[in-house]
Amino acid sequence: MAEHAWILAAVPGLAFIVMAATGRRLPRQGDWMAVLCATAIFALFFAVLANFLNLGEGAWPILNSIEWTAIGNFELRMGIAVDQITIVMLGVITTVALMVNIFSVGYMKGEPRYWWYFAVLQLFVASMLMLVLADNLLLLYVAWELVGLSSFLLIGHYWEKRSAVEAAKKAFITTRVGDVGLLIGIILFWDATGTFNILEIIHHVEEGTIGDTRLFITMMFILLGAMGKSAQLPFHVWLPDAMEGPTPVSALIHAATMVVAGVYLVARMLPVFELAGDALTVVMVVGLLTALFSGVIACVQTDIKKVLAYSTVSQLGFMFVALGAGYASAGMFHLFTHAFFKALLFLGAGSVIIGTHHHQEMAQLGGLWRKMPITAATFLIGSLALAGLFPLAGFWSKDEILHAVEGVGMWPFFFLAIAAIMTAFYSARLFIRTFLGKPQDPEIASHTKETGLTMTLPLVFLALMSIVAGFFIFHDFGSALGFPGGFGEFVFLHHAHVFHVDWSLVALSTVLFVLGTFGGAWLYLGGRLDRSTVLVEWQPKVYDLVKNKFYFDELYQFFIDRVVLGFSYLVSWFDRFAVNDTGVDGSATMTNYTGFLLKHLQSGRVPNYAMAIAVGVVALTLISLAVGS
Amino acid sequence: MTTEVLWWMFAIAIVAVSAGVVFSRTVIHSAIFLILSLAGVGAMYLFLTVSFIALVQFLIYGGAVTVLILLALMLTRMGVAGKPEPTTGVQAPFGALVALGLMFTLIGVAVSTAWPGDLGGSLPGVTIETIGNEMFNNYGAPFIITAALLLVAFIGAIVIARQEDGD
Amino acid sequence: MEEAQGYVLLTGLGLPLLAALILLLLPSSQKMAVRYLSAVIGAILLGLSIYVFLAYQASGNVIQMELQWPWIEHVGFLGENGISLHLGVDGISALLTLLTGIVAFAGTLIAWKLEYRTKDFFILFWVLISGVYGTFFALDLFFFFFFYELAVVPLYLLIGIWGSTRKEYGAMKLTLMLVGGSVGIWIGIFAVVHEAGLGTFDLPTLWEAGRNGALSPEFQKIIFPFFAIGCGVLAGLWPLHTWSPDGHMSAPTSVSMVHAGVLMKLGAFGIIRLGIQILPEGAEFWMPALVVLGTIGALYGAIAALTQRDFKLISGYSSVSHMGYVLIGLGTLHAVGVTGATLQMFSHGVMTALVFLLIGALYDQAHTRDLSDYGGIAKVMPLWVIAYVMAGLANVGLPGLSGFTAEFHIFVGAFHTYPVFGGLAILAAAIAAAYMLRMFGVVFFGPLNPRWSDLKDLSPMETISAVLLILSMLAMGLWWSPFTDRLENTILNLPGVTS
Amino acid sequence: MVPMENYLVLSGILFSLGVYGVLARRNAVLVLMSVELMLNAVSLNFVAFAAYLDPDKATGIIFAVFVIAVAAAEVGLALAIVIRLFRNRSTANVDEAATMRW
Repeated sequence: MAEHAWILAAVPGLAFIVMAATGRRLPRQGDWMAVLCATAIFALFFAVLANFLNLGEGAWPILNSIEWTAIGNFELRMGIAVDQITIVMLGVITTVALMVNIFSVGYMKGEPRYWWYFAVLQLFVASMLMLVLADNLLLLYVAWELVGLSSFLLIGHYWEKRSAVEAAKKAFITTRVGDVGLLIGIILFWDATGTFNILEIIHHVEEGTIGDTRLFITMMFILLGAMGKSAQLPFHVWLPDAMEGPTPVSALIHAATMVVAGVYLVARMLPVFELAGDALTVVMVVGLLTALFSGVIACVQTDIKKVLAYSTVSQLGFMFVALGAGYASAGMFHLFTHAFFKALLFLGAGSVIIGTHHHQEMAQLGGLWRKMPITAATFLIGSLALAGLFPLAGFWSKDEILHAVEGVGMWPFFFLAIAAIMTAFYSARLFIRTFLGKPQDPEIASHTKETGLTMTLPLVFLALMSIVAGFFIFHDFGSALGFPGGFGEFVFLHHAHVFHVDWSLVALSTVLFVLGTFGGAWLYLGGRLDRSTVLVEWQPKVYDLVKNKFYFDELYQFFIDRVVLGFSYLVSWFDRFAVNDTGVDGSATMTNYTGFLLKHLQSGRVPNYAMAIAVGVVALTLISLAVGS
Repeated sequence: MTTEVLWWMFAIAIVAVSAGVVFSRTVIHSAIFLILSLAGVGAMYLFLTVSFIALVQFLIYGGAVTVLILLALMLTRMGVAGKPEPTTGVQAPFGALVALGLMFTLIGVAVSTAWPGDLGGSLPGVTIETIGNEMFNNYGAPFIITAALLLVAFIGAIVIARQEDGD
Repeated sequence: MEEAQGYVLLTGLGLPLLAALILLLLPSSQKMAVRYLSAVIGAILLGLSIYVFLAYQASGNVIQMELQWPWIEHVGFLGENGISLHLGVDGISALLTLLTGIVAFAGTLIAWKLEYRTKDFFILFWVLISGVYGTFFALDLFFFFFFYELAVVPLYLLIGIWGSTRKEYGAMKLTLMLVGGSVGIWIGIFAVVHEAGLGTFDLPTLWEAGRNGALSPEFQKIIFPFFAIGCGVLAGLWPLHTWSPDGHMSAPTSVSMVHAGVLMKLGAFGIIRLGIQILPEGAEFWMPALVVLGTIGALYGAIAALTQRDFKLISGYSSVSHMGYVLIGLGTLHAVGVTGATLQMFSHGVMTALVFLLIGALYDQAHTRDLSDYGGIAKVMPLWVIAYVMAGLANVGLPGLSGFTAEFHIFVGAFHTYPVFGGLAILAAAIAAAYMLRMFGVVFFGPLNPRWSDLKDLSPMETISAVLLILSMLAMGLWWSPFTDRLENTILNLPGVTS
Repeated sequence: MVPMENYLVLSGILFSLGVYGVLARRNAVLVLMSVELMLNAVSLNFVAFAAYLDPDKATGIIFAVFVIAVAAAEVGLALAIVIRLFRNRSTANVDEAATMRW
């Protein structure tokens, strides 16, 4: 089964085609087909997993490829490779996809283009699965672009809204800039090694086929692609805007799966990054900066989804830091746990939005727990997992990252700790302002009610996962499930390592959690804003800076409006006036004018012509005489 | 010796009457000078002992063509003198220059070229009979084409000169 | 079999001419008869093109389906063997034949609703198509040029009579520039025939001459620019591209389709046939220049398209950009790059044809092509928007559609030979995303401008054409080995091409 | 005997006079007459060459005959044109018939 894992991608792909073609005319616009498809791949995943584990460590990675094309010695094979990282990703994708599909049935009820939404969701799942299954960079790139396309279509689902269209455009173009880098990197690899196959590339690099400088440059291009997709600084701007899309989409694409594609790619290529000079340091710096900056921004956002979005960016930064430290298992583990609790949080936010009839500003909410107990409870679990409360999922994975960074140095550890405090702070703030305290807007509060079963069930399931997902790190837990052991013994770069609880780190983490959470509670608990207002008034400039997201958007806008478009106007002007009007029309005008001048030779008087002939004859005779003699 | 003197007299006369053709102010005078000039050239053919061509020259040129020209003059009433307009165009001086240049070129070429052997300047062997043979044997096609040309030219002349109803 | 296949090619260039002749005899009031006849001819040609493409054996000889009839021999300067009607296809022309069939058929269906002088339009149209087929099939320099001109000249009338915005200007500029290029080609042809001294216009013979040194390297270096620039004008070589935006702006829909879809490819095809194949050494010498110009064209077109306000201008500039890729691909002289260039010809052909089809369908109703006049028309024209988005995404180079397949090969080739220009070319692809999405956002999405609430979606004829074109894009985007397999032998056998 | 050069010089002078007439005179008929002079000079040349350089052949003579025939045709046509011109424009001056221009 594992060597036919491509079926996982084929099923939703087929579903997309069927639904796009016939969806509108199917009963219930085909949502059942989507759920069915998600369930099927969820079940199939376990078949793949079982087979994978059965085959045992010796058989990994499981490969299966076919010849695609060949031009001379340029050969292209397409295929899949299933190894531990892939299995983790498959698990995350199929689980979250199933939850989101179920949740969407409730969330999207009565929305325009219901069928189209589900169809594109399947397209996304198909391409995301293809992305993680790909055994070569080219297929990975193809899937990479297709998930970008699905993301574009889903962000822009409400295309009647100008802001949604703009957000979709921004997401596509920003990631596209990164994709350019990725494509360049892929082609540079081909040029150096003559293959697109990831394993072969790693093999070549280990043998030293590629020169150091060249390898470093190549990896920087690859990293560019990863940064674009995973919304790392300075490409992070598209992710918060992407919240214009339907909320389940944010949960699936912009929290759990697509945005971690960059992390996946770096983890996949980690052996190469290790050998590529300072490439890993770059990864770590990027991750740290992202974690810090977006953590800070998340602290002042007032829109629930925006807080979650910046939180996601920040957590992706954490994963990059882990990878930058060279710990594939820590990064992948955080990816794994984060997928569940962040999906939970987003779906919880979606539940809030539906329950309050499309309100998502924290200033208008508050005190929701009375009206929406299930949502509140699950959201609380999610927040605590995100904040890193012992022993929830987020705690273990963050601990792993801190543990990984410990070895790298003081400063990264210090900054990461600050980022962790902020995580706890904004989680607390988000939960307190949304669910606790008094309702800020009685009008809204009076309409609020708990959402239906299709929405709460996924919440409960994900909450459960947020609690248990962290335990995968333990040796006994893993081997009980049939894995070779804990997460660290399953996913690793060079050496498997058995996890041991480091109690001093646990203590430190707990301190960080308590600091952040209590900071948040002290400022916001009881529905009061006076303390935070004082803080804002104490340093209004700093607040403005953070509130405006460090003016990244403005900076880019300025760059695009003034530099890019300005250049474009210049080129258009040049094309019109210099090339066309001067060069082309100019030569036409010159010809015309010359003709205007010369036409006067054409007097119409016969003697003049005769004269010309005579002069010509004489001249030619004289010339031929002169030449002849 | 006598022939030579005679030749020179004719030559000078031809040049003189030809000059008369192009320089005289009255068209009728020019026409008469032209007849004389053509006749002079005919005489030149006699000097070269080709009596056939001389005959043709007298008949066709001296006769038919000049009659045609006179006819045209009468039809266009240009024979009626008296209009005090310039007979030469504005480019006459340049024309003279070019003509002079051409003349010197031609004379120069004629004099300076070393012509292969002088064979006497007469065509004793060429009789009307040989001309006829040549014409119909070796030059049959051009002859026929010329015939067609003449026919077309005359029909064309008729069409062009015809008085139409609208005129 | 071979012989019979040769007659298929003869039919390909003869049938459109025959159609023109039959149309000439029809009374011009019989518009429906004209349309049906044209549609039937278009369908037959489509079938024939598909046959040629499929019947071309990927593993066989480079040139297949040959047919040779002597025409002028032993005539003075034309030489011993002179001119013969020598037809045949190699992998490149087989692919382009398929393109021609598809685009011509789609164009025929689009011209269905043309009311003004329908008969005259189709006569010229078929003459043009015959020229296109002839150019792709010709294996004789004289006939190559003959058909090349036959394809170019009717454009003047087609644009001048049936065009729109500033049609006289557009038609005149286009024709003059193209004919100007032809002069260069003509000079080159005579120079080559004379220099080779074989007394023949036969292309395979001359290719052999180019390879074995009968044409000296110095001579090749001098003559190559004549071919490259002459054909380059038609291929939108920067800076001789300005006929493209204006020409496309004024041309009627189906002419735009055929023109941007097929005719521009004649130029690039000419560079291969005449430039690379006859003058390999000259090609090698000049190719860096071609790559530079191609890169400039690719970037320049993309950047200029960013701020255009007219649909057709955007497409015109994007054509410049995409044909820039073709030139880059050819300029690499690397098997993958040249393959990419050829794929790009096909891809750009179907994609641009689709774009012009859609613009035409909209313009016929709305009579404005200004982007800012529109908004939210996805509401009233869903099919139209889906088709346009497909075309736009192909334009952007999205995997799964033909644009990616082609551009990817070009980039691979370019990186192998000229990495910096390869990088710049990829950058142009990113800019393409910007201008395409900008147009999507402004025109298709957002709130519906009430002025357009009664726009009609694609008509059945337009839908058929659009579906045909989209299927072609998908075919190349998803499973491209049928295409590359047929090209492989041909391209590896091009002189000077490394792999 | 007169040397051949004499004939050539004579015909050259005649020809040049004709050229002058064509270039300088305004009257169409006179231009025509000048053309006749030129034609005559040419056929004189032919015959002289024939007589001096290749007396056994009639080629030169034949040429002269053709020249005369063509001249006759030409005169006929040209005069018809002159008449036409005169009838349409009431003038036979060549420099006044100048409509065939830009």
